Amino acid sequence: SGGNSAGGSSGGGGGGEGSSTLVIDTAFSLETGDPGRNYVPTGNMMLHAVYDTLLTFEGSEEDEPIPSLATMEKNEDATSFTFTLAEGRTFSDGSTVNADDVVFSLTRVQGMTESKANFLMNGITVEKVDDMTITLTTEDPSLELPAIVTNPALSILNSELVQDNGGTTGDDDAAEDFLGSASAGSGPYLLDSMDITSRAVLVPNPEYNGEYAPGFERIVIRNVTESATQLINLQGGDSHLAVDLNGDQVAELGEDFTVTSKPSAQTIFLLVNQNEEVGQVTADPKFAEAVRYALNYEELLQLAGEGSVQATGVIPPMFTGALDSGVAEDLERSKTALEESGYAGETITLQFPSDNPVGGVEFTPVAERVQAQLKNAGITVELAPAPFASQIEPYVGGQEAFSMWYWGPDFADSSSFLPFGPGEKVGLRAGWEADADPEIAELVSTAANATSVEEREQAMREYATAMQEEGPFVPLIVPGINLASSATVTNVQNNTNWTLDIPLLQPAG
Amino acid sequence: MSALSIRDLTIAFGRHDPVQVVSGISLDLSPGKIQGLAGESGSGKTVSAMAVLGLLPATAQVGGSIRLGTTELVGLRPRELNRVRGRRIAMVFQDPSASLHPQLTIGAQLTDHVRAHLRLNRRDARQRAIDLLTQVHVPDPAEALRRYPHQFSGGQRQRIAIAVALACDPEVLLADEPTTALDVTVQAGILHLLRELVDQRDLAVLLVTHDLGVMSAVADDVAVMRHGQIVESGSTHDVFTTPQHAYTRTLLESMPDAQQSLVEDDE
Amino acid sequence: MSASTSPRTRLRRGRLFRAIPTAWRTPLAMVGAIIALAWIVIALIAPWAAPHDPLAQQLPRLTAPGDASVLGTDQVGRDVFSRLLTGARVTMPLALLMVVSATVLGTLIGSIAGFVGGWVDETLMRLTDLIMAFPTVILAMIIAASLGPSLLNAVIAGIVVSWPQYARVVRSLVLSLRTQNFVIAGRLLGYSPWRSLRSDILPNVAGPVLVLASLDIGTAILLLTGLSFLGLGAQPPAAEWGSMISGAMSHIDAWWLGVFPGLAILTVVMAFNFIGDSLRDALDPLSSAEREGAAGGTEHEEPAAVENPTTEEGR
Amino acid sequence: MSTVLEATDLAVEYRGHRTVRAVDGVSLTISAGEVLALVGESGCGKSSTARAVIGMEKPHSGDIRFRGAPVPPLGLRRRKAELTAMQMVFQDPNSSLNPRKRVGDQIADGVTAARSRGLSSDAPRQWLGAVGLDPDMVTRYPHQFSGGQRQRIAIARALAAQPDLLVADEPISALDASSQSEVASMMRRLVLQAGAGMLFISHDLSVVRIMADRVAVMYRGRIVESGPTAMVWADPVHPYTKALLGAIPHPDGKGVLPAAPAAEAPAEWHEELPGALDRG
Amino acid sequence: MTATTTSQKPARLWQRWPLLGYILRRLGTSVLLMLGVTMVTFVLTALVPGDPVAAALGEGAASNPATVAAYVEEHGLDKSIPERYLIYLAALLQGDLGTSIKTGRPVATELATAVPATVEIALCAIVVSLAVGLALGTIAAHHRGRATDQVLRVVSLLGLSVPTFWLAIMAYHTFFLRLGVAPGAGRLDPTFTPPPTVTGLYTVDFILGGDPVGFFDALAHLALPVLVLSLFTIGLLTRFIRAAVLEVLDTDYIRAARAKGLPRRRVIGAYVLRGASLPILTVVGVAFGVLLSGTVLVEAVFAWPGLGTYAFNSAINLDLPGVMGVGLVVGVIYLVINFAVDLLYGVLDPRVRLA
Ligand SMILES: Nc1ncnc2c1ncn2[C@@H]1O[C@H](COP(=O)(O)OP(=O)(O)OP(=O)(O)O)[C@@H](O)[C@H]1O
Ligand SMILES: Nc1ncnc2c1ncn2[C@@H]1O[C@H](COP(=O)(O)OP(=O)(O)OP(=O)(O)O)[C@@H](O)[C@H]1O
Ligand SMILES: [Mg+2]
Ligand SMILES: [Mg+2]
Repeated sequence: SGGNSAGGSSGGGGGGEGSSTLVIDTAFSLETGDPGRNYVPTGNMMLHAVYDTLLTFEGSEEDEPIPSLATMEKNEDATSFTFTLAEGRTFSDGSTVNADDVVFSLTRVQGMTESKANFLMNGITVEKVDDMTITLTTEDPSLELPAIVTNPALSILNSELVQDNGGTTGDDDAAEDFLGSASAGSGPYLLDSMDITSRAVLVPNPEYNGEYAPGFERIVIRNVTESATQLINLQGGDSHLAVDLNGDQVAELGEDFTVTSKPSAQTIFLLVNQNEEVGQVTADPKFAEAVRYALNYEELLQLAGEGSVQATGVIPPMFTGALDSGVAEDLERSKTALEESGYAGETITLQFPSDNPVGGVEFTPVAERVQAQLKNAGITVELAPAPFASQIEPYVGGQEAFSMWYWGPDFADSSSFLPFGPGEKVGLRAGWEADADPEIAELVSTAANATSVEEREQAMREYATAMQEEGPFVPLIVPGINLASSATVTNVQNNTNWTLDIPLLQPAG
Repeated sequence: MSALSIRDLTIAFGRHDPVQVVSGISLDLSPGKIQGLAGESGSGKTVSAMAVLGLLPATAQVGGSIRLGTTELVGLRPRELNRVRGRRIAMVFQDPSASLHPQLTIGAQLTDHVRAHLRLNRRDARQRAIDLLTQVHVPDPAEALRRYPHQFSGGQRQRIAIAVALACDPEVLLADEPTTALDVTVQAGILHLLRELVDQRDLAVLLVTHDLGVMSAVADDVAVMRHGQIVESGSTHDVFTTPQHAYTRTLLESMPDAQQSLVEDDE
Repeated sequence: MSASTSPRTRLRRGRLFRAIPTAWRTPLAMVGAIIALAWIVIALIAPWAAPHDPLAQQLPRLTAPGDASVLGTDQVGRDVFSRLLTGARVTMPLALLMVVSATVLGTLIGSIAGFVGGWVDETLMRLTDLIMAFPTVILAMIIAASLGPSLLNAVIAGIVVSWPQYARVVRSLVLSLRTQNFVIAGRLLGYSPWRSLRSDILPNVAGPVLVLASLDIGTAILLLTGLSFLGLGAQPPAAEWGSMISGAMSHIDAWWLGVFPGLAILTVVMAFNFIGDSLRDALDPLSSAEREGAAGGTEHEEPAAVENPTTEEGR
Repeated sequence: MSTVLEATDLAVEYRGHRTVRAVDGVSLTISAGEVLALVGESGCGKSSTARAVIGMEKPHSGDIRFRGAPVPPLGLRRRKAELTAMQMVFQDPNSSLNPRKRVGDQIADGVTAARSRGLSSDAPRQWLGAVGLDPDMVTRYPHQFSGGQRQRIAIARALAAQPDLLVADEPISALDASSQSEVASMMRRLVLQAGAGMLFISHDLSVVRIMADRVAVMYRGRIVESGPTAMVWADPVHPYTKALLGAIPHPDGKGVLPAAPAAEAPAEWHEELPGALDRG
Repeated sequence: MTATTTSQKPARLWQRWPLLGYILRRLGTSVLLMLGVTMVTFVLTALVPGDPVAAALGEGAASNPATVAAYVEEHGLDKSIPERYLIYLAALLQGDLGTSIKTGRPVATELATAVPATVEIALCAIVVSLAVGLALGTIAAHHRGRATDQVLRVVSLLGLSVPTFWLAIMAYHTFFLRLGVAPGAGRLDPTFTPPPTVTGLYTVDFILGGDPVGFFDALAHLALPVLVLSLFTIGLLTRFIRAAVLEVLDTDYIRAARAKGLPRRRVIGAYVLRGASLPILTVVGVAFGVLLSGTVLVEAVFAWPGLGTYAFNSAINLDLPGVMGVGLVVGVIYLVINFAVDLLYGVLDPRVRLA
């Protein structure tokens, strides 16, 4: 077959006969087919179609987790959560989903210390109550637990099947290879084949008895690293859905294509180190203020394109506690702050990862624009991009004076943004110790330990406001997720957890 | 009756301002005779011989007439020329190691044109090759067919090159300094062979050489070239004993053979 | 490309400077020289000729070529034309630097290996083997990644991967020159090894090496722009052609972003290739004899070289 | 007459994937004012002998003495001044001059070598004149000369060093037939004028006859016959010498084919005839 | 030829079987070379500033001490560099290339898919380049100095001047999207299933599996990347083959062959090309290296999961075992090519025959 026909029905070869094939292009971050070990976006996207979790989100509705395999009840102080499994849900081999499977799946993740997803289960105890009931308990109040269990890493596996193939709950689990070529889940699709460098193929799960009936006979998720190639493939009909197009690219697509845009949960921000040894002049809080008011956020946003919004604070707009509006350019204020900071015209180096676009937003042009804008405000900046891999260590180690990074939630909950606080994970990366701003530190702990939703929202908002005033971070952009699709596929919905909700996809007409 | 008749041959190189290197030479080769061609370096001996077979590069312009029997060779189309080359006129080059393809067996080089020209089958062509090698006195001919040029001595290679030239029973053989690269002892053998073949096969031979000794030994007639022209020609005996042209005389006098030993002079 | 002319052939007439005028006369070299010259002039006058600051983001983003800006603007609103001109100042000098350094280094090592011989030769040649076992871009990429991405590091990587070819050629030239009679004659007259190298060997190596180097400038530009394209060379916001193309990848519909830098690279490389190839041609006895029309006899060593056609006797 | 060169039992081997013994026990002496010619078929080891004598090749065994002192092979180091009294003229005129150096400067190198031994030597211009070239040509480059002229320049350079021994490896074989004997006799004249000795290698026996005092005939790495040229010519003893001399065609117009030896080298050529050595 | 031959030493084993000796020596130097390659790659990669753990785990997991500890332990990252090198070598001796720091999968497994993908392109490209280069080079040589030669010269020099990385995207845009004559990206149409792995080369495996439709699809997907990559090597080979053929055309044996009256085709086929075969062979070896280089720059555009992409990703992700794997594979390819070239020398030229 040649030309531009990758259309639904081009049969031949070993393809599904006369049935519809959906081709999704994305830049792979795929590492494994084992949910317990997965903590990368492509893996989430793929596994969400193959496995079910206890709770889930539907499409882009991410306010409140909804039941999937189970319904949930929580206690007053949000430390104990009881899950009741739905009746009659089956795995792909026809066996029933029961409490043992849940316990096995979750404790397995706890056992795999080398798994990137391991930390999700930190401090959570899993207990079987009866065949259909399980409780999860935590020591501290944990309002975010329902969001955590939606993570594909905590998918429920067919425990017998996995155990037969080397699965254990200790640190000697050996089921990864098995799970890389077979499915042990209850989702609408089965993993037909997977090659982490080129493609993964999904086919319908014949035993599926849930809500989202598979819409395609075959789904090919292809690794296409160049967004330019994704665009050409989509335009030329070689693929039906492109995941990583940037704002400019989707803007040019035209009528034949549908673009689903939505701000992601990621935030691109500038980090201004508060540690005098690392940052020298940047350590003065006034410097961060000078930067914050020197930037023209609208102009920056142009670079991010469709679906992106200005970051109104460290918490992205779709989460509880997010601020309504962000900072606006104020050169006067910036000048004053800059003078107070003691900045004397020295060249500041801006570090950023150059090979890691977030939501289609490339860092290089944004950094170039930041550089240009800061220059207007009298701050001389030199750009120092490096591959993500070489850049991340100094960042995590708090060794970067001035840098541009991004932060995404580990699970869809505002508490995922508390680490920006002083003495917290991200705060420390900016050399911001807990005692640097005890006031904000206090707000962080209030927000974290809140047991009611209202209390929490209040604390979060105060936290976000304070951060915007005094924090060493300058949130810039919340990039969009742009899903561009051709007319052959409908119901394309994006989700911060798994980028694209594959189970919802349906053929047109 | 001459086998090959060259009339007013001119050769020039270059398109824009041509350099004339041969200006109007005439020669006749007769069956059973060896025509010698001597002359100073660069006088045009080699290019004249090459012109006969149309082997000059495209930049060369050839004028005059070269007739093989009734066929005019100057301006002949390549396809027809190929029917003459190797079949009716053959050529032996100066350097025995250079005129055989180093990567092909002797057998292949001896038979490919035999098969092309005479349409012999493989067996017959092979038999013919063995006969030829026997004729030029290459030891163990059947075995030799399977060997490569580098496995032979220089003298043997030159014999093989002659065998290649004779393979299709040509009427005319052009030999451009066929022995210059060889030792005198080997040279003597090749000269004997040449003479023998001319007598046996009634070949017409053009022997180009600057070694007047060689010339004197085998040539029936001699022509002396200088600056692209033939300055003197005649029977070998006449030219060597009573040279007419001043150049021929200088040539002969400068031969060490004609000079007194210097050793005694000093004493 | 290193292997393209055998040292033997080139040695036959190691006179580069006689070859240059010959080479110049061919149309190909003229075209090459004109284009290269044009780019060099552009590089020199770029700061004045560029209508805009190549780094200033003062224009609307992604406007197509038109009145506002001749070749359009890029994703952050910089003038592509100005960046293109400025780009000439970046790549060409560095490619030159790379080639010159690689040539000097390679010549040095190659001549030491060839002249000293023995284990020194053995060691140096195994070193070149080692480097040549990697495809150039892959090794350069690994080196550039280890040193950290910067244009200068890309140049260093380029030098590391390209000196061996010079060392190889120079070594084989030196080896064959070392046994040449005129070198031995010098030694017999009491030349010290250093003097022999300096006055008998190196001058005769220069021609072929310069030809190789001139052919290598194009390759060097391709390597440097290639590394920049991969993000391992020039760093933003520098106006460099390779990184301009890299930036253009995410804006394929804004064709002017990629096409112009691409053509710039193409023409510059082509110009240097034209010049280098003509030079090589002029140094090659086969083809130059052909062009000169006269002489060029087949068995004659140097017909074209004899400018003074007096007979040897000089009578 | 003093002995300038004495080589005894010289052997030269080339290692390769088969070891070739190119020279197999050759002994030679050359006195001042004497021309010794070395003749023999191609590949018999003439050049190897010459190269070993001058020190270009490290002999496998044997002893080489120049004016009584051993000749160390030419290594990486600079050659001792005394040894610059040995000079060589090579066969190929194209490669014996540095193409990138004016011929005057190249001859001047010879003059320098002579001076370094405390001898005087004429200026390059005069040397050019001595070999029959226009002295004004000193500023030219080698490519501006024909092959024969280049060979003369190479000879001038070697002679400018005021050598005691000149080794000439086929110095005339690349020249036009008509100028060979002229150059050969010029060499003889200039060498003898300087009171030096010469080892003259050639496969052209007729040239050897007119210019060598003594001749040594080599066959397959060994000297099979040696003695005064006239004597060897008039009365060859060794079968190989006989065959060699018999195979020379003479330009007498008589149409006599020289005797051809059998295709395979006869066994008798390998014979050792002690009586054929050092005749006279 | 005529000098006496002596052999003073008793014949050793490899003297009696020269081929064996040759192969042994060859193997010896190869092992040394590979050792050098691993050392260079190791040192280069280990010198990179940056921490592969953080890079591999991502910032989330990198803050989880248990995961980091497990990771460091598993990959032996707590040891000194020389120690790690020795451990690597020891594992290598058992055929273990280590596990990728980035993906945690065995490097050997990852290379097993990447290498054939690239080899398939490179082989096709070399065949195409050689075929075209032979044709153009021979034609140019035969028309030396004339218009045809000049045109071919410009064309081949142009081929040597195009930045491949730019050409790739332009070609894909033009031939796939605008003209619709080329198939989409990747090795295969998405509706097809890859053939059962035998050689890893899709075209070959499809044939082995008896699936002509798949074969043609795989072939069609190869076409554009191969063409883009070949452009440079076509230029290289054309220029080079022209020179080699010219040199051969000027020999007596070609003149002799023409004097024999053989048809022109036969002279070129049997005599000229055979005479030029050794230098051509050498440059084909060089061209293969050039092609491997080129893949780094174009594979991403064609979504081709090959060695170039793998090398690039390993290098920028500080994935030491990955980079080492690439170094080894590339070194082995180099050795194999060189060995093949040398063996072919022997086949093509009786003078260098070993036995
Ligand atoms: N292809 C060519 N292009 C230009 N000139 C040529 C070519 N071939 C030969 N010549 C010239 O033609 C002249 C005659 O050359 P030719 O080879 O015939 O001389 P020759 O008599 O055979 O000399 P020699 O005795 O040295 O072999 C020479 O001046 C030579 O330079
Ligand atoms: N460098 C070398 N390596 C191996 N063998 C060599 C080398 N030089 C010469 N030979 C061999 O040594 C033998 C003698 O060579 P040499 O050059 O001394 O002969 P020659 O008498 O000078 O011959 P010619 O008259 O052809 O110059 C020959 O068989 C030759 O092949
Ligand atoms: Mg001639
Ligand atoms: Mg010799």
